[in-house]
Amino acid sequence: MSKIKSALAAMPKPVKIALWVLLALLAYALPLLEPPFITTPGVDFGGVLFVVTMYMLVALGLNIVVGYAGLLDLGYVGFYAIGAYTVAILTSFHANWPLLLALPVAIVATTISGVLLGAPTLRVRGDYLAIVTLGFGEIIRLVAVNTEWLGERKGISNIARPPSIGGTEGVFEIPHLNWDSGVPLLDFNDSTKFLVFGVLDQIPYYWMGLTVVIVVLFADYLIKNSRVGRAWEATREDEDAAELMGVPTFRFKLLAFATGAFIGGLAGALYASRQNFINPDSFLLLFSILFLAAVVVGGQGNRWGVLVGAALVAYLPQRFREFDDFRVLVFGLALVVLAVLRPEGLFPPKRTVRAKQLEHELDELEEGTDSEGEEKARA
Amino acid sequence: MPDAHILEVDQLTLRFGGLTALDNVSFDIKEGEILGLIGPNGAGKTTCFNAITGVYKPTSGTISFRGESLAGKKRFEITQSGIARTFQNIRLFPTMTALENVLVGADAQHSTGILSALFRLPKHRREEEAGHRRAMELLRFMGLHTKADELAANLSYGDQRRLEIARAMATNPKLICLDEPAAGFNPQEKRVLMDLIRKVRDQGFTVLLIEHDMRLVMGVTDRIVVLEFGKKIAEGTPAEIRDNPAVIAAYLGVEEEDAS
Amino acid sequence: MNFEFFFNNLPSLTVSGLAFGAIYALIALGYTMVYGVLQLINFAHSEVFMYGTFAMLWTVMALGGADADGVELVAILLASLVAAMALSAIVALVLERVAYRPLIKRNAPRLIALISAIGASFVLAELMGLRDRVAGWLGLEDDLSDYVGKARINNSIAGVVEAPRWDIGGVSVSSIDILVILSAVAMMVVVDQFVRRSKLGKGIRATAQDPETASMMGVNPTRTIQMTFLIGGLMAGVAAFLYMLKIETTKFDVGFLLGVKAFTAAVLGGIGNLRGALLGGLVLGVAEIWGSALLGTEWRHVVAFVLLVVILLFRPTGLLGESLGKARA
Amino acid sequence: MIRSSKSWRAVAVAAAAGLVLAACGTTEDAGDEGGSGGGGEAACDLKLAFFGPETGPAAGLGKPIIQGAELAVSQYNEDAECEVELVNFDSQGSPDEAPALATEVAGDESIIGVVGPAFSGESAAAGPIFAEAGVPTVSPSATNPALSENGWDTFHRALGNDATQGPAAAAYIKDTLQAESTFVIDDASEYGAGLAGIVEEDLGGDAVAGTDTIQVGDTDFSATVTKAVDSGADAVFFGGYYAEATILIGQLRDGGFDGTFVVADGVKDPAYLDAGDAAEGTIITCPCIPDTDPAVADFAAAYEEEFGEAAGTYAAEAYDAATIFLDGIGEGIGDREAMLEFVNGYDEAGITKQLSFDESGEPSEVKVYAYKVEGGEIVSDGEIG
Repeated sequence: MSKIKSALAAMPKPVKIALWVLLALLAYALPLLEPPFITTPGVDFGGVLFVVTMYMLVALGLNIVVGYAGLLDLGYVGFYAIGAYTVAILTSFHANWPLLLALPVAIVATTISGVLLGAPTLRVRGDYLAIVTLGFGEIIRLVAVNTEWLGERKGISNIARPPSIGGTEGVFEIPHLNWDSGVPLLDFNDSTKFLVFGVLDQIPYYWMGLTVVIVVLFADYLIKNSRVGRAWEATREDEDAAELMGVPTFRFKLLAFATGAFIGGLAGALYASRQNFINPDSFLLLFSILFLAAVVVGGQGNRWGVLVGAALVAYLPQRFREFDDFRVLVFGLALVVLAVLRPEGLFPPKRTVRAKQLEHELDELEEGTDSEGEEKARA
Repeated sequence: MPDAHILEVDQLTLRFGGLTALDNVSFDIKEGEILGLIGPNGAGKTTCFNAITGVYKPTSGTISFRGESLAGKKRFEITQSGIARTFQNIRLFPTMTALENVLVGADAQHSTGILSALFRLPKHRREEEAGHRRAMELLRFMGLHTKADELAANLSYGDQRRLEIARAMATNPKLICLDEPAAGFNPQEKRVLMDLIRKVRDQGFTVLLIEHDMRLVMGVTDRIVVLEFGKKIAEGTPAEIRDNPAVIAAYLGVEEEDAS
Repeated sequence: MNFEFFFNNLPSLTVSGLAFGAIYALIALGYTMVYGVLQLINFAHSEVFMYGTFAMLWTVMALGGADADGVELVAILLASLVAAMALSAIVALVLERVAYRPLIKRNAPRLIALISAIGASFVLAELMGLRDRVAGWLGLEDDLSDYVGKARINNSIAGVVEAPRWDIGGVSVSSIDILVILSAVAMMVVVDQFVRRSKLGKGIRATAQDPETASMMGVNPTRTIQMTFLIGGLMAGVAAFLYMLKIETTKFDVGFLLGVKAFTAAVLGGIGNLRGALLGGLVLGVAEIWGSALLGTEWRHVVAFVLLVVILLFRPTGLLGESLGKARA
Repeated sequence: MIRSSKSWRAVAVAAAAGLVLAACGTTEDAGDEGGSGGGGEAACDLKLAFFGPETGPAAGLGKPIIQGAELAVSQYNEDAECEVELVNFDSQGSPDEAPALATEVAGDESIIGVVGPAFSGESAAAGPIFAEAGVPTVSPSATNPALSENGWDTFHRALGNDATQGPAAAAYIKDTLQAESTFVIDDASEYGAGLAGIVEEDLGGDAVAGTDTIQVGDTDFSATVTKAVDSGADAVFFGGYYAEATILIGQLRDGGFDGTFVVADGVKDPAYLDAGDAAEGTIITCPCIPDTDPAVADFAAAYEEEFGEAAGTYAAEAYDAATIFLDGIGEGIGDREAMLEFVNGYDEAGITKQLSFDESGEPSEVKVYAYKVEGGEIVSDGEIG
């Protein structure tokens, strides 16, 4: 594994870029390829992949809050809900805006709500913050359940979809692959119209989701490798020391909260648009927990790790629908086993890996000298 | 060397519940000097540090830095205005590299926000470049440049101590407060540290030093303030302090026992 | 807001609130003790409670509680209390052994322990919700059909206990509510005294304060942690018993909401603080009922969470705010 | 996904990158993911889908619905040449899961009818997809009146919506019970809140002693009980499901309420009888024919034999919904378009009601009956006129 990594690192830059592009293309083509074993029997693969991208987006956002800044947020679904509801209200329930106009409003509204929630509560420390955010998430949902203006339990239908490019026929059609006979066949009966955000084909939504994920991923990289990212990490490691080194920790925690809210709101808004319908049942406390599981399982603090975590949490229960009743049980079991076997998450941040390795080496060295010393003493 | 006072502590009193940790302590630091703050355990040295750096709020009395009162200022604002410190028990950011630790310090004087980082605006690049240059300079100064990419947690004890000083210096302070920087050092290392502190001063920093080891304090400081039970009992040059009977009674005897 | 109704019925509303709050408090005890010792949110504690409710239910069913009355019924109920405490305690201990100890030993990050707890909570709840299938594998579904049949819906012992309403100073209150309040407070006092005075309790407090020193002073940390889970489990069993007396109905997922509320109560009182758990539970219970009466029951949970946020803003470590270790003897 | 009539086959050679594809030849068979053959053949290999909660928090409500549909299918298969398969699409009752599942249903041409979606939320999320793909649906349990107003020609439901049942319940309270004042409670679910809202409106201001809203999943209703008792109402109407009703009536009786408890079809479940003595006298309104009718009695007996338990809420409606599709398949219908036409023109006696639909997909004739809990059983109390 580490050999592959160092081999990768040694490659010239153009080759690396080419590899990344190839990887991205593969990701885009995934629902067209419909590879056996990976595709999801019993549920639409494109639809599942779209949900996977939403989980990825949410996990990236929550990773900033939990992984980078070290703030335990158990109510992240609240931001997701605010984004979704803002779009729903503006494009369907109380106004008739196009999605592209409502989207920025939704994101701004969510970010503001992040600041409004964070400003008073971020002074509360550690696990108290967890329960306060949990309460916040529940309050958002219960207010939606009980407020006529927000559609109550009935929810809001006819939320605007993204505008299709190239009318209803799209720019061009792309056939899917068919693996029924064991070899991949191009299936012209089954094709996707490029960038038509229709009702029946989920794949364009997946492409939209994936694109947003890639953009956010890149933004995440830029922010993390800057004064802001360092300030978050320092705050997480030792808040008092950071403050005494001139880091306005409160301001940066608030910034982490707002950035997380921004991404959560974005995800919620896109989700509502694809879903076409939302009601409070989409924003249960359970989802906050699943989001957190995605971040921690993947390895909090490592953006690739949390992407994998999100993919697993969103994908596995859909892939293994045949487990039926036992899905939740198996999922729970998987969490426990994973926690016990890999306490740092599947993909801990490189730093942690390096630290552990060095620690291990040092331990060995110490043991070595110890035994030498003992031998000398015996001699 | 101009004789201007960089820091003035005036009748500082700090009480926790019924306990008086600092009682009416006054002293000042002149620009460019090395001032030692000594006293037996529990005399209130670190408390005094914490009051200066904004960790504790004084019960009464004032602290002013370069003519401005520090009252009501937040801790990071105090740091940004030019007072930096190290910690008695090392408090680095363990999961960050040595370089990054110093960069956090350098960031104190920077203002890159999320937008300039996101769009890689000129400000980000300028500050990042300046920060890196300064950080590497300081690491070299401390002899840590070969370990720039090591995690702080993996550095040796002595390197961690030095890294803390580098991190404090990176905030570009006028006054740098060292809290027992020689704790746990052997005599050889202490001598190297003594030179280092002098070099720090020669670079134009004013140094406030808490130290247990008398030889180190006597050897490096220009002036010394002695605390006992939260009260100032003496102030003067090392030579004066050495001969001060009150200090000998209260402190030196104990210290010699300690040192044995 | 219906103030007239509120003030006319204030005493009986308050008693109802205290009764449910007392149940919160007993569950909160488990959260608060584990948190005090391990700084871990024992997310699966709600399931410990849920298993207790089923132990109570099954015992009453097995011993024919529906047809019993008088002394016989009291005996059956006592047996069901013991069963609830026993099963809850066993589940709590198993939980500690399987989901936490391996992590504590490896000094894993606290968040991963939370994930393990969440996973364990799913497993425990789903096992109960799938007990018909589990019994099916074992070939026992016919023999046990009364017990495993309604795996995913409510299970009820309604009508077993006919509790009279008492008239206390012109206020009509449920005798069960009074019983619940008194027993919960009594149990809390017992636990409080145990932790304060007994050797094991002192070990718990020492570990909460400073695990390393405590272990150097001869306190066995593993045993102490086990004790903490055991006490939390026993109290969850008592809570389960009282809950079943009052509500008479349980379900595999009954723990979730109650668990969230009990944890809220623990934080409200000051997590890690035993008396805080009691106070937090009672305050939360009363606030919920008062809020329901004034604003409508649909705002019950909102009132609870808003109260939590407001209290934490003014008292960032909860109402009593001390930790288990610092609790004054 | 779009399926056109032209069929092409191409062998794709995956190059190292897995992206280069080379095509050749055509095929006679349009491939399907399931591999079970395409649509348009004889009425064999046809499937019906159940769309609703099989697992998750709403699984308790889903189970009788699934079993009702299963019973209809297995009875049909007993003497059918070509067996029909009932495929479960487990939405967990959540609108989140609905779009991807509905798209999968839409993509499988062999599915020519859907029993469901079970709840209104998932119906709203899945409805546009079914409408676009032309998959006829008959919901056994979604009661939100707005669902039939979306212009989805595929939408039908085999039960009266809240707007038909609500007035009947109100009429019963006013005329039969002659209650002077009624306290109205709902569970904030679409079904419960919708129903309670209509009952409240129909009873009129003075006759409503007060209202309160609980939440699904709650177990302590003391504030609600205190309000209801304090209001002096002689009847309580509860819009919601049996799970909460069972606990609520117990607490109402304990709290000293001695008037009549009136509920609707969401409570017509054997599990409600768990409430024991407290449930006695409860009035349940339901747009479903009582089992004094021989067909209904047969169904009840067959259900009990098959599953070892009495038919629960909406089991009979699910049976009816499946029966409509099975009758169509029996007549040789093999594609969705014909099935949709068949369902729209259907007019037969079902076990819950005369099954026929108006243009919007609502049942054209809904009679609401009253049931009463008596001696630990739910017995018919006649039609509500």
